[in-house]
Amino acid sequence: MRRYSAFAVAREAARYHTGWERAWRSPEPKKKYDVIIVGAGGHGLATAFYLGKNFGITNVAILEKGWLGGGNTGRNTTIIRSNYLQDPSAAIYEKARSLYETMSQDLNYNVMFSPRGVLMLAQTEHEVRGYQRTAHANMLQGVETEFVSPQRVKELVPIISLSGPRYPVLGGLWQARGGTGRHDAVAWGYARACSDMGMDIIQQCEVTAVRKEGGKVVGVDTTKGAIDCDKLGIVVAGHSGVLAEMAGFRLPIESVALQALVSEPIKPCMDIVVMANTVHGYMSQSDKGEMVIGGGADGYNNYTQRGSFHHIEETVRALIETFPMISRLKMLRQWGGIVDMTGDRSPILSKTPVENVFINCGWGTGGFKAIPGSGWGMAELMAKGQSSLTEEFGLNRFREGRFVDESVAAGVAH
Amino acid sequence: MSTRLAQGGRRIDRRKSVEFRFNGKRLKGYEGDTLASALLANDQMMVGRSFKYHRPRGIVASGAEEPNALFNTGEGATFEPNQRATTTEIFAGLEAKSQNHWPSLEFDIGAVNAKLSRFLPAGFYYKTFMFPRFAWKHLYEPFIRQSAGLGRAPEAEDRDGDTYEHFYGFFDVVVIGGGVAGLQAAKAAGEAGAKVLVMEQTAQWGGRAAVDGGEVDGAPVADYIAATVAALEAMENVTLRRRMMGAGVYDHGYLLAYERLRDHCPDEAGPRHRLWRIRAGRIVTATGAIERPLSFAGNDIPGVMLASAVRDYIVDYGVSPGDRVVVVTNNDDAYRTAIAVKEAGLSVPVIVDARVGGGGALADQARALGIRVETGKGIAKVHGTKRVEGVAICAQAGEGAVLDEVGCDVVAMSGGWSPVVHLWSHCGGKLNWDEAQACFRPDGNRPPTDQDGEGFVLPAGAANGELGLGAGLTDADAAGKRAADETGHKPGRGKAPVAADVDEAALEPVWLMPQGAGAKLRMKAWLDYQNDVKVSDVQLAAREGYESVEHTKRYTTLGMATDQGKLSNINGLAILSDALGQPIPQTGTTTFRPPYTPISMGAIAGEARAEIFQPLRRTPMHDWHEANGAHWEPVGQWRRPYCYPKTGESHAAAVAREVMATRESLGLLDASTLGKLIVKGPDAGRFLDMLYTNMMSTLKPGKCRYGLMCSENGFLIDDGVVARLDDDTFLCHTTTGGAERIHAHMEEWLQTEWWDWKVYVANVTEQYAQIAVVGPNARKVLEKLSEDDLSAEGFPFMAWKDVTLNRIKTRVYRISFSGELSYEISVPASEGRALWNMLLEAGDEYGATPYGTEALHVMRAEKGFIMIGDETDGTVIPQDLGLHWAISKKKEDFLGKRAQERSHMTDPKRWKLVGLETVDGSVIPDGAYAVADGTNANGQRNVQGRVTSTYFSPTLGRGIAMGLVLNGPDRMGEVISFPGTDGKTYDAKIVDPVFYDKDGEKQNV
Amino acid sequence: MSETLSALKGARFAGIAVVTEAGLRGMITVRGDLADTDVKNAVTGVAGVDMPGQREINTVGERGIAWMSPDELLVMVPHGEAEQAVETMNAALTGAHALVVNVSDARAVFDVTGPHAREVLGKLMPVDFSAVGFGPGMIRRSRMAQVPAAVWMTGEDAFRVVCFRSVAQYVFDLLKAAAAEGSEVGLYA
Amino acid sequence: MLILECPYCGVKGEETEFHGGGEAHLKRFGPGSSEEDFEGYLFHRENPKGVHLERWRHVNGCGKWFHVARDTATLEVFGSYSAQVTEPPQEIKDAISAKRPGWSWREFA
Repeated sequence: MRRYSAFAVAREAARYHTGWERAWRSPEPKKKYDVIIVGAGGHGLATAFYLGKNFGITNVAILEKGWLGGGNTGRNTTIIRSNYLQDPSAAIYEKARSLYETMSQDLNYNVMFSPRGVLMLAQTEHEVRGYQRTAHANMLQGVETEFVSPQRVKELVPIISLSGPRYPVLGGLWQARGGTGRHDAVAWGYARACSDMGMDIIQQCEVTAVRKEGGKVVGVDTTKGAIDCDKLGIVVAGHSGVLAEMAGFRLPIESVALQALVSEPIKPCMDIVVMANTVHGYMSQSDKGEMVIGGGADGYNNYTQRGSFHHIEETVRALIETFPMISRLKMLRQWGGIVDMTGDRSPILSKTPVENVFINCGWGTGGFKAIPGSGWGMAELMAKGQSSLTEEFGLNRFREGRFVDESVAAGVAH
Repeated sequence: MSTRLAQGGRRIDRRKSVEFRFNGKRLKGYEGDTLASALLANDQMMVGRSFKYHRPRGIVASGAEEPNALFNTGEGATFEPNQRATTTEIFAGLEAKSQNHWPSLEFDIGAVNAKLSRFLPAGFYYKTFMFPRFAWKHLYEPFIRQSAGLGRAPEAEDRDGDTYEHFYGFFDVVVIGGGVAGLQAAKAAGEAGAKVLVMEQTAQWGGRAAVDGGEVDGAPVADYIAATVAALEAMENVTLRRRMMGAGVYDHGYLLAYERLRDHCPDEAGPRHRLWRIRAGRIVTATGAIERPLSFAGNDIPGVMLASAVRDYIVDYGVSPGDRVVVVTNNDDAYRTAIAVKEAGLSVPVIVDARVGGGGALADQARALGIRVETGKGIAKVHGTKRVEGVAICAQAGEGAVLDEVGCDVVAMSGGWSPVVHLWSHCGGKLNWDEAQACFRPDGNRPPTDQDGEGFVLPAGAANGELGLGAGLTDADAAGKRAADETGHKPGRGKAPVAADVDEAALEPVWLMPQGAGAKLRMKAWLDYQNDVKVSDVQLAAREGYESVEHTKRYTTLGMATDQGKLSNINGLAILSDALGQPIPQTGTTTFRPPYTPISMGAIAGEARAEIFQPLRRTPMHDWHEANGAHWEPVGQWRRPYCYPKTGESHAAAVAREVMATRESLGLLDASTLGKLIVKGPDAGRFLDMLYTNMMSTLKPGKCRYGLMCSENGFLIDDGVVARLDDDTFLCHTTTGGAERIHAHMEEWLQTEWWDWKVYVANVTEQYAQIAVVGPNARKVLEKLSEDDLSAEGFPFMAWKDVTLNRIKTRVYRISFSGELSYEISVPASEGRALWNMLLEAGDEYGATPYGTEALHVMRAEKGFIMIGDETDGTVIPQDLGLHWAISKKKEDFLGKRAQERSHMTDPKRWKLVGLETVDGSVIPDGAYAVADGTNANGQRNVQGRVTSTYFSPTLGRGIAMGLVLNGPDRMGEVISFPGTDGKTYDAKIVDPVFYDKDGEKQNV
Repeated sequence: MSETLSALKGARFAGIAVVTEAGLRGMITVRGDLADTDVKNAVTGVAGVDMPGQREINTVGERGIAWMSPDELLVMVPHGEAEQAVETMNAALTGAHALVVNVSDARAVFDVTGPHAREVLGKLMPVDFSAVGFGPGMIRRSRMAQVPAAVWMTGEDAFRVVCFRSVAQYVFDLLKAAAAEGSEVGLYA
Repeated sequence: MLILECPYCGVKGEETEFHGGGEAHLKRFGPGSSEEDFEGYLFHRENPKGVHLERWRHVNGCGKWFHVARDTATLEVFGSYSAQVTEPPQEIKDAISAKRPGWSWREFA
């Protein structure tokens, strides 16, 4: 693989950039692989990458029914944070956050991780106590956060209105090392690195059946023919239920549409990510200058990648209340993605009733920020059969009533 | 130069001149001008800088597709960035400033990017800026952000000075677009009797037809427009709206329409924008078509414009974009521009027609006017930097060898027309590729479908690919009739108006000019003007494997600018397909997402701002609290007094005073927000036994019992006191904010699981004001006001009774959440304020002290009473809180019982509730965790408990807390450590959670 | 009888429509089998109007009955008579499985009048207020902006809105905003 | 933005009048039930891409719960029906079959 660098760009400029090679190969599927990952989104590609990097497993195919990174990886609001309350969540999200810090170098692909800081506003006494609890938990989890004063909030984000007529800002939970990243680049960077390790990324290849022998997976049927494998990883946010059904087990999951929107680009006015959970809205400013805004999730099962507009209304009015200056900005574009909601709103990274079939799903609204940590843990789980990062996220927890419930701290987790 | 012509301009009123300012300069325009036409009339062709290279940008278009002419307008309360000049009507006092340049439009530092452009191809930032690691955040990113961003950000303290509103509209047929097609479709549907709304995004009806001319039913098209508008206005069942845009089409016939009421007259009273949420039986999209640019070197230099725009400015606004206009085209329509220019008395040095065969009738007409026409030719290069100076002509078939140089100040280009299919596509309408016209058009067989599975969007006219006047009218008439028919109306037999279409020679797709343009030229051939995406960028993306159209879009940012690719998408798509060696339809389009053009955040929020941002719930005593200095605490949508600080008194001091006053004499609490649910019926007892963990059916009429409610998942969700009113009627108190939730919870089980049980539930929370009279002197006060027997014997603890207090009929519950002698008195809300006043007066001799939520919390904590939301957080079961006494062993079943039998719920290692007493009397910080030895497999410090409530107790003069601790109840007296985020460590002794009056003597007196 | 207060003490606003808090009204929720003659007799007895059909309301002066759901009615009487009416109906329904409860003070009532009244309501409720879509004798329970509300007509261009008492100020402020000068929609008037 | 018809009050209202209640016809398992049954009842969901039977409440209206048969991929609504049934009535099944021949959902078809 030719390395990317300013020098390489300059060299190519001399010949009008006609010499660049493909970022990833586009091969035909082989008959058999050691591991097949279904889903070439961030989580699937990261899983493959760490299988190769940490465990030397490179005879891997990543099957994608559409185009890589075309699912939620390319539809989210790119927030990266790890200020979670429960130990298992804090562990995997913090692992992810720390991997994001070096990802551009690790992948030789600039994913523009921008540790600009994430602030969660506390706007009721109850929320203040909740975030103080999270701050104490984070301190013991090795996650750097602090509960800051309203004055500090105003310094961090001058466009905020501290005294809305409704919910005055009483403080906030601040994670200075959280931030944002370029979502597409994460998928592209992993894809390029996987391809370079000799893995096959096969796009436009939909899985139509999971083949089993004696309760054990032996391969999959796809629109590009049958492919054998020893181990199968299902990493298809939004369609996990469909794949699980093929494999022959059920999931504690419902798929709903989650929406987001961006404003027209304006000059920099907000350097950090702000989440206001009492009023249900969050916002950051992209490097292009757009205000990136997260909306709510629909209350009904939906596979259309279109949501109901009233969620956009609720989010926008909440943010105008919090940042009155955005009232005269304009909404440029809105879109939706399909997210898997589990029984406790936490993800599932787990073995399944089918031997050698592993599943990674249920990230709900929190998927993007977890990508590297999720891939790291999933790879370990698939290679070694267990991982401390994924242990608490097993399917069995629902039967035992051993939940990982984050709604405890913040109303919503994005 | 561009200037105002002596005559012409069907949209402007030359008698009414309007003064406005651009970059501080005072300029004049006419009523009816757009900001764009007025600027051109003042020779202001260059209007901004591009996003990435900061290249000079001029006005390209005349409508919503304009990518360049974006301005900051207004100041302070009216400031707004990125206002599109082509859709902004000028008004007296309009203040416009150009964007994205520093220090000035003419001289821009950022323009160095242009010099470096060769080193900044698509996606260069993915390949660079990686070293050193922290430079991205501190060096590169800030630079990139600053140079991007277009419009200025409003000031932090700017408040929008305008109001906005929504409106819910209901129509059988909504026609989007007020051009001839839209008008005809509306007429056809209206005549059939359908309830019709027809909207036009600009201020004028008729669209482009009047500019292009032609005859309808033998009369000039302008007459047809006037007549049709008049006919529609005469129809009772038809509503016409101008300055209203179809913004988005959503599922089940939901249409978002954006009406701009005051943008053109900001000084008039009324809302600035109105966002219509419309339910339409059928939506007719008569949204017209947008002309495509041609891709040749230098096609981004100010003065290079769409041929149709040049025509619009001349005909609609009497404005000449330039004196010498070179026309370059691959179709006949652009000849209309040449003719219009000529007829306006301006010169057309040459028409460059890429087609070897040249054009049809219009071409002959042009030649007849003496215009030189070059066929099979293209433009090799445009000369000039801030303004077009001339063009180099070459053979379209070649690689760009210059055959001729022609001086000019405007290049009018036309690459053909693309139907506006956005609204058709928003909700899933599919497209077909039309080889002949080289454009995507709606596939009538694959429409977006509604709740009945029926197609609900009907494209009409140019938006349906019927570009000719006659064909368009016929198509629109059919669409209108069909829409009426499908919404249950009988279309009339009236024929569609007839208009002869000039026979035009076929268009020949030209995606690159010249066809064999080399890398050097391709790097100067723009696709996306605002985001600086060039032909070479798309080709690079394809080369690097970003083959999906979505990959290419995201990698190059093609079509991601504020125009959302209205001009660039198809051209980019064609270049990509060519690079991949596959037909265009196989490449496909990117997804069309709402809104069609950007809409204001204010309009989306509508009326919901400031005081009516959200409902604020008030108790009958709210005004008294307000008047008496209450410091408010939002609890759900309620506002409750947190405390009542006296002047100069801190909140902490106020809380301490309220606690002591209550403990020592008399306190009053507004408890009206507590939920009150009436549960009645023969099966009421059985029902409550299922809802509460403890037994309610055995409660005696006249008595009260504290109860716990769990979710089916086992977790504690609410608690409160239940009073049995009579044999089959109970009154269930819930937590504040619990009322609606628990009421819904009850109805859900009654309606969906136990529907054969005879139980009715009613939420009477707001029917009653409830006041807690608390403290050793509580009884004395009530006895002053009542004849009834309130003695300890006559009215024992945990009983209720109807009591008349000074002629007010009340119901009194003798319950206590503070540990003191306490009565909760409920009266109809309309008498709440009267009772409150009466109690204050009667209690005056005992120093009656109103107390707030914090004093309430402190007192309940002193008594070890749990609080839903503090001791519980959705993961706690009653067993964790030592509430076994409230969990019936006798009952076979209750909600949550089965869940509580699961292995993790019965795990002895679950943390249990205890009291915590700091060794030094200090207060443990909220949310602190008790540490245990070592770390877990993920390197996190092990913990063995956490604080759930922690306060300074004025009664005990020390910090007290409750918490959940591993094996807590078995470790009484043991000291555990709570490290605080403040760096201190708080050592606390595990004690009984009841800190005060353990035997309950005070509440039982 | 002590001083009784409605939530907003008769607040009034005049814009493109006139908004008035109508003061205290006697309102009684009756739940039961609406087909049961005892129930019918009980409610029509105190209200002095016929049983309404689905989504209908019958009124005479301050008295009336509104259909709220298949097993719920809202009986309206003068505020001072509500308690008595409850007792009368309870007496008439002894033995029957029914719930009669006074909710007079749990409600706030507004009158919205004038030629633009339909438009004012059309800005706040997802309901078709065109003359064809909404007429006298109908009651519609829906949402007004962010709170539940019920509405019916009390005459030409005259609407009555009922909401919970605690949000009376919110609803009044909503109606004020929707009736602001210069905000005519020009659709229904 | 869905339009649903409440079978109890007959209102055809927009989504914001209603509240979604998730998968329909779940059989409640209480004390004494097996781990599998209880887990399935509380957590396992069909979540199909296609025909879905679900619960809704007319919360900003008559307050009644009811059932809806809907396609989660196209959002087409086949009909709404009483909440007091343990399986969709025949006319609803027929309505679905007419549009989605060969459909099945849990034990129903």
